[in-house]
Amino acid sequence: MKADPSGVLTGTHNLSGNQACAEGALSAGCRFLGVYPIAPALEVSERFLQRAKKASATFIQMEDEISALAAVIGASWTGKKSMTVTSGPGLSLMMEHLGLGIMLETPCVIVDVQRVGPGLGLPSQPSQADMMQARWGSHGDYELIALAPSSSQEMFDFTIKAFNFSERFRIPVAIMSDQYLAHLQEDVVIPHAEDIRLEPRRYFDGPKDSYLPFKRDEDMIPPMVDIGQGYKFHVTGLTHDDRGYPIMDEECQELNVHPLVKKIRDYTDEIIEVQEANTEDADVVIVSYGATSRAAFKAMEQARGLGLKVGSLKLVTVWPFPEERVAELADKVKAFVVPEMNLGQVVLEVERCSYGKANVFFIAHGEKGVENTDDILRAINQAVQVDNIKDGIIKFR
Amino acid sequence: MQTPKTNQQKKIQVDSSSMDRIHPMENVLRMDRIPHIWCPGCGIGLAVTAFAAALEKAEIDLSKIVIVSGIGCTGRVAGYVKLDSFHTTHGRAIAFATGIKVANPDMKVVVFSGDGDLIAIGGNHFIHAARRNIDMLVVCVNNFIYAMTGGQVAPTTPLTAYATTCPFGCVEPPFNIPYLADSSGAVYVARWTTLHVRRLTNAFVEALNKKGFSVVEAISPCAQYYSRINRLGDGLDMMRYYHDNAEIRNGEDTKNLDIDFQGKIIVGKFIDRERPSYTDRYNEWLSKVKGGENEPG
Amino acid sequence: MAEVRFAGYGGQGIIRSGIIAGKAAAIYDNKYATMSQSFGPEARGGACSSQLVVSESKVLYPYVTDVDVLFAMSQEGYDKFEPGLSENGILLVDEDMVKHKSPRGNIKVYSIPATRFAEELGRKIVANVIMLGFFTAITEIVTYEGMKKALPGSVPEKALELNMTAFDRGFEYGKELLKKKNG
Amino acid sequence: MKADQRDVLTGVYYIDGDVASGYGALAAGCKFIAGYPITPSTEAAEAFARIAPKGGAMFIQMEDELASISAIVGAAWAGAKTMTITSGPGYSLMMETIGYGAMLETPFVLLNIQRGGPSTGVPTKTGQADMMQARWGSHGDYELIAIAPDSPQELFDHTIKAFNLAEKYRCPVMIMADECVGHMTEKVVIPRAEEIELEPRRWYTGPPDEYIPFKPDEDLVPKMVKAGSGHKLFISGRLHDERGYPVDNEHFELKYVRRLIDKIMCNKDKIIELKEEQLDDADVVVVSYGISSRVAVRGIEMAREKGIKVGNLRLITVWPFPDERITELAKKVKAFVVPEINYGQVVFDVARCCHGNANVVLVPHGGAGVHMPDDICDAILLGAKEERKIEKVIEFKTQLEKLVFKGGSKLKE
Amino acid sequence: MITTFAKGLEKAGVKPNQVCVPSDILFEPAIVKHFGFDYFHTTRGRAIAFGTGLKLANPALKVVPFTGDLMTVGGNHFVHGSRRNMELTVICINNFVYRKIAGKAVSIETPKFSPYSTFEEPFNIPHLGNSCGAIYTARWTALHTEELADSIAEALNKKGLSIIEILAPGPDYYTSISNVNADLVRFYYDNSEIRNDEDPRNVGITPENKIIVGKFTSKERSTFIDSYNAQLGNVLGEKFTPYGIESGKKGAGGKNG
Repeated sequence: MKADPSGVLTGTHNLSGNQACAEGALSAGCRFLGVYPIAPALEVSERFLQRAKKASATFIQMEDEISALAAVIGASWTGKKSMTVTSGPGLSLMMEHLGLGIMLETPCVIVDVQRVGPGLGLPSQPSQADMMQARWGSHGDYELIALAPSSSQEMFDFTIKAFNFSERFRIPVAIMSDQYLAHLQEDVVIPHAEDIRLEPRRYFDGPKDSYLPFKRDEDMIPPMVDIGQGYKFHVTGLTHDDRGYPIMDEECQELNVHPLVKKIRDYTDEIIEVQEANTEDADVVIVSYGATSRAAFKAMEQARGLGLKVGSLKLVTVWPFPEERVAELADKVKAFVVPEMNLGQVVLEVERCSYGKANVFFIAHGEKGVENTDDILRAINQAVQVDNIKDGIIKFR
Repeated sequence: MQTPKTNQQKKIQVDSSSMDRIHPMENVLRMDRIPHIWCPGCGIGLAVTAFAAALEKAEIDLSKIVIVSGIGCTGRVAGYVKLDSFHTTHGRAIAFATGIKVANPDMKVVVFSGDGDLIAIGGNHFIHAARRNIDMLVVCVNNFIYAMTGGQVAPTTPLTAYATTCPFGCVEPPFNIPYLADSSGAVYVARWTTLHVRRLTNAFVEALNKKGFSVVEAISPCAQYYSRINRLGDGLDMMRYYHDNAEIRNGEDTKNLDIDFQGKIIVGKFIDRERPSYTDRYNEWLSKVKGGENEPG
Repeated sequence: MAEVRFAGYGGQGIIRSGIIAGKAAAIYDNKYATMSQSFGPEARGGACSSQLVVSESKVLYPYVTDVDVLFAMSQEGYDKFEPGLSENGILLVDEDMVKHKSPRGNIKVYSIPATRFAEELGRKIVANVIMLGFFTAITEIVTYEGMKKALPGSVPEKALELNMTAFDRGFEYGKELLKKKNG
Repeated sequence: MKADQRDVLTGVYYIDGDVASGYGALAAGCKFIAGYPITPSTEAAEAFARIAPKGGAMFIQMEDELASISAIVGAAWAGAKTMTITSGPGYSLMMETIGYGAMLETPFVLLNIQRGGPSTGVPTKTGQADMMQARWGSHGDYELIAIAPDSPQELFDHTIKAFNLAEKYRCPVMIMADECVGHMTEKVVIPRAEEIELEPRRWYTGPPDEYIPFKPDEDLVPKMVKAGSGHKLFISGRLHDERGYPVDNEHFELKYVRRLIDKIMCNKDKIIELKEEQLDDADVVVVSYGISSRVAVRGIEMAREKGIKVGNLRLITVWPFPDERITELAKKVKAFVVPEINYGQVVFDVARCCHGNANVVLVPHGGAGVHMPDDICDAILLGAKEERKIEKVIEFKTQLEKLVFKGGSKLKE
Repeated sequence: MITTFAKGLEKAGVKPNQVCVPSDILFEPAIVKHFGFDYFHTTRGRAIAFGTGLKLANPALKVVPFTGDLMTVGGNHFVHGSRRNMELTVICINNFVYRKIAGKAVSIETPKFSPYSTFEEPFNIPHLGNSCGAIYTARWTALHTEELADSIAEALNKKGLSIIEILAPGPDYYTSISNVNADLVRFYYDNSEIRNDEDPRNVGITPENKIIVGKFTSKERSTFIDSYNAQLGNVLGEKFTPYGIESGKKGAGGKNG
C-alpha cells in the first residue's frame, strides 16, 4: 500500500526530531492524535495541528495521559491510524491502557520522548531510562515492539515503521525518543508518497455474522473490522475467547494470552533490525541505541583511528531484544561496551545474552553531553586490557 | 454457570405458544450470552431492557451505534448487547468513547456504566467530556455501591448507609450526579429509577436524538450487596421504596436533587439545552485556519 | 492428608462450611488446613464451592487434586464435582437437594436429609451446619470437639445455640448411620 | 522498637491472606491506608477499615488509585506509616507516583495481590505477571524492594517486614502476593506486641534550620522530619540536590539518582532473604517465589523419587535480585528450573546471572491457576538430562499449552 | 502572588510553620525559605490528593494546595475533594489563556500551550466546585492583591474545602510561580468586574463578557473528619476515640522523634 499524498510533505526539510515525528505519522497515514501536553514532547502536537487541515486529521488534547491513550485506542477501532505522544511521567500514567491496547490487539503508536526521571525528574534533559518500562511497565504478560531512533531522519522513518509494525502485528508500538533528539534540528528527506510503503490494516472480509474478533489467521494475527460496519462485535479487556466473550479460566487464559507473547516472539526475525559496523573483526563491540548511538559511532571511529578493533551494534528495535545476534557476537569478541543514558537497563539484556562469553562494560553516559565520547573511549581501552571474564557487569565510572 | 432467573430473563423467554416467532429483543441482545451474570433482584437488566426498547423507538441504525462500558456490574452491559461494543478499563469508558466519537463523528456513541466507574474513578473524564460537550449518551446506572467487588462504599452511597469499606456507616456526602453533569456542561440531564421503565425508555430516546453530552442516571437496586448490607430487603422492596419515595419534578433545579439514605428521590428531566459540540468547535476552528497560514514552510 | 470439596449454591453457607471445618482442623486439632474458594461474579447466586486440604504436615499444594470427600448440597455441585472424586472417596449428600447416580469404583455414599432437618429446627439456613455434623461423624477428618470449638465466632452469636443443636443433629445422624452400615 | 499493644490483635486466627495483611499493617503501626476497591485485594482494605478506628488509624477510600497513592505519600510526609492496597490495573495507574515516592525517598508499603493479566484479565484468579512491573514499571531509574509471601501467615509477617524495610531504607516496599495466597484461608498466629520488632522512622532531631532533607547518613539513607514542624521543607519531585532544590543539570542525575539505587544495592546483603533447601549436591535447582514455591515442592518431590538431585531456592525477596547467589550456584549446577505464573519474567534475571554456566528452563503458566506438579517434575527431568549448554531460556511446553493449541481444548471447536 | 498569600496568612492569624503547601507548580526555594512554610512539589494534578493524605495524617496542619494542572489531570481529585469537604484551602492558578475577553482579543504574546486546546470552552471553576460541595469559592486576578489576601484569610479560617481561583497565566508545572505573564494579567484585570455573592452559575468566562471576579459563595458544611467522628461516635459509642481532636495530637502522624 502506498501513502496518502495529503499527509506527505515531500522534499528536504530542516526539522526537529519532534517535528519529524509528526511528519512521519502523517505520512504513515495517522489521522488521529490524542495527547496531553508534556515537555519535551510538545512540538509533535504543534506540528500535527499545523498540518491537520491539509491532511484532514483529527486532534484532541485530553484531560490527562490516561484518557489520551484510551481515546487513541478507541479511535483506532474506527479505522483511523492513531498515535499519542508523551514523556516519562505520562508514559507511567498510560501503563494501564498499554495493557488494554495489548489485550484488544489494537494497532497504535506511542511516542515516548524520554526525559530524566524518576518522579518529575528533569523535563529539559534527555534520558533513556524508560526502556525497561516500555517492556515491562504494564501489569500482566505481554510483548511489544519498541524502536529507538537516533536522528531526525530516523524519527521520520521509524515513525512510519512503527505504524507498519503496529498494523502488521496488531499491537501498540513504542517509539523511544528522547529530549535530545526531540529538539535537534536536522535535515530530513521526505520521499514522494508513492515511495512510502505502508502496511495496510488486515481487514476481515467474510460474512458479517461469521466475524470473530480474535480468531487468528495462520500467522496468529486476527483480522480486524472497523466499528460502524455492521459486524456488531464485542471486545473486552477481560480474558476472552475468539468471540471476544469473557471466559475466566486457565484454558482461556492460555488461549488468549500466550499468543499475545508468541505473535512477537515467533516473528523476531521479521521484526528485529540492527545496524552493524565493523563487527567482523572486532575485539570490542559497542552496543547502543537511540541518541547514544551517535556518540557510540563516533567513539568507534576514533578508536579505529587509534588502531583498536572496535565495532558497533546499533539496536533499531530494542524490544524484542536481538538475543541471538548478541550471543553470536559474544562468541567472537572480548567485550561489549554499553553506553546508555540511564543507570543500567538494556545492559542487563546484553549481560544475559552474552552467556559469560564476553565481558560487559556499562557506561552511565550523558554526564558530559550526549555526543561526548570520552567515557566510551576510556571504557574501550579498559575492555581491551581485561583478559579474563568477570562475573557480572563491569560498571564504568 | 446457572443464574437463578430474574425479572429480566423472564421477559426474554420466548412465548411458548408461538415458538418460531423471534423475540423482539433478539436483534439487540446477544442471545448466546444469556443467562447473564446479574443477581436476582438486580435492576441493571431493566435498564438494558429500557435501552433496547429505546433503540427501536428512536429508529437508530444499529450498525451505526457503538456502546462502551467500563468495569463493574453495569460494565458488563456492553457484553450483552448485539452492537459494536467495547468493555474497557475501569473508569475510562468515556475517554475511550471520546476517541471513537472524535475520530468517527458518524457513530452514535453510548457509554453504559455504573456509578463507581463513571463518577468515582472516571469523574475526571465525566466532567471533561461534559465540558467539551462530546456528542454521546452516558447512561449511569446508580446502585449506590460497588457491587462487582462486593459492596464497597461509592461516591454515591448515601450518608450513614453501610458498606464493607465503611463498616461504621458512610461519612462522605454523595454526589448529586445531575448537578455535577449540569455544572460541567451537559446538554441533557435526566434521572429515573428502574421502576420508571417507560419514562426511562423515553429519556433514552430523547437523549439518543440529542446532539451533545447527555446524561441519564438510572437508579437501580442492588439486592445482593447494598440492600443486604443495609437490611433493606430484596429487589422488590427496593422497587417499593422507589414507588413510595420517587417524586417526578421535571425541570427541577439540579442543585435540589440530593439523595438521603432511604429518603426522597426526585426524578425527571432536568436539563435540555443547546451548546456547540467538540466536533463543531474543532471544525469551526479548522475552517478559520486559512489555506497557507497554518502550513509550515 | 485429606482433600475435601464443598459444593452447593450461593446462600447455603458453603464457603462458611469450609472455613469452619478448616478452623477446627487448623486451630483446635493442631493439624494444617488450607481452604480456598472460588470468587467473583460467577460465585454469586449460582454454584459455589470451596476446597479444603487437611494434613499432618504443612500443606504445600493448596488445591485439591484427587478429592477424598465431596460434600454436595446442590445437584449442580454434585454434577460438576463428582468426576473429581477419588475412586476410594466418600460422597456426602444432602438427599433433599441431590439425586446421585450409583457410585463409581469404591466410592462410599452417605446421605442425610439435611435441609429437612434444618426446616424442622426452624431455620433452613443451618442445613450446612447439619451437614458439617454429618461430615464430622462420617469422615473423622476433624474432631467433634474441634468443631464444637470452631463454631462460636464463625456463626452469628444470636444463632449459636441453634447451630450447636444443628451440628449435633447431623453428627448423631451420621454416627447412627455408620453403626447401621457397619453392624 | 516494639509494636504498640493497642494495634496488635494477638491470637490465633483462621483467616485469608488479604485479611492477614490488614492485621499485619495495623500491628506494624500503620496509621493510614488509602485504597480503592479492586478484586482480589479488597478484603485487605475491608479488614483494615473494620479494625482501624480502634487503633486510632484511618482508612479512606479514595476516588481512584492515583489519589490513593498520592494520599499515602502525603500522609507519610505528615509522619504516618502508610500503605495502599491494589491489584494489577490499579498498580499500573500508580506507576507515576511510585516513581515520585522513590524520588522523595518516602517510606510506604504497597500490597499488590496479583491477578491474571494483562489489562482486566482474570480478576478473580491468580497470576504472577506483575513482577517485572514492580521493578521497572515507573519511568526513570530507581530501585525498590519487593517481597513475595507464600501463605496468609507470611502475609501477616511480611507486611510487618515490609514496613520495617520501608522505614529502614526510606523507599517504597512492594508486597507482591498473588490471588492464590491472598484468598487462601489458613491458620495465622499473631504474636504479642512485645514480640513484634518494629523499625522506627529515622527522625532528624537536630536544629530545624540545619535540616537538609536528602543528606544521607553513612548507609546512604537520609533522615526525615514531619511536615508542619517548622523545618521549612522544600521537597521537590524534580531532580534535586541534597536540600531538595531542583537542579537543571543532568550531571546531578549521576550524583543524586545513583544514590537512590546505591542505597538499596549497597545494602543488598542485609535486605535479601532466601530460603534454600538441599542445594549442596544439587544438579538442578528450582527457583521460585510466592505460591509457585509451594506448588513447586510437589514437582520436586516427584523428581526426587525418580532419583534426581534437586535443590530448592525460594526468593522471599525478589527485588533486589540475588545476582551473586545465582551466579555462584550456576557454577555448580546443570540447570535452573523456574516455574512462574507468567510467560517469563524473573527467569530472565536467572538466565542473566548464569553467565552461560547452567541451562535455564522456564515453566510458564498464563495465570488463572497454578502449575501442574507434573510439569515442574518434567521440566526438572529435562534440565537434568540436557548436557549441552543452550544459549536461550528453554521454554518448557506445559500440558495446558499442548491441550489448548493441539485442539484438545473445548474452547477450540 | 506569594506575597499576597503571605499577607493572607498573616491576616488569618496563621503561622507559616503550620502551613503545608503541596503544589504541582514549581516554587522557588528562596520563596519557601523566606516565608517559612513546608512545600511539596507533587506529581501533576495530584496536589489535592497529596494534601488529603497530609491533612488526614496530621489534622493540625493547614494544608494549602497550590495547583495549576488541577482542572485537567487533577479534575477528579478536585470534585471528590470538594464532595468530601476535606479541610483544604485550594488555590487554583488558572493558566488558561482566554483568547478574547469582553469582545477584545488578546494581543499579547501568549504561552504556546495552555491547559486546553484553544478552541475548547473552559470550566467555570467556582460553579463546578460549588456544585460538588466546596464551602467557599472566589475568583480574582493576580492583581487584585488586597481582595485576594482577604479571600485567602477568610478561606483559611473556614472549615472545609475552599477554592480560590487566581487568573494568573504563566506559572505551571515547568516554570516557576514567579513567572506570571504580567501583561496578560493586566489585560484580565482591566477587563474584570467585581461582583461579590454572584451565583457561581453566572460567572463562566466567555469571550463576549467581562471576567467576573469576587467572592461568590461561603457556606457551612460538616468536614470529612467531623462527619467521620460523628458517625463513628454514633455507631461505636464509648469505644471510639475521635480522630484528630486536641489540635491534631491524636492524628496518625504521632510525635516527631
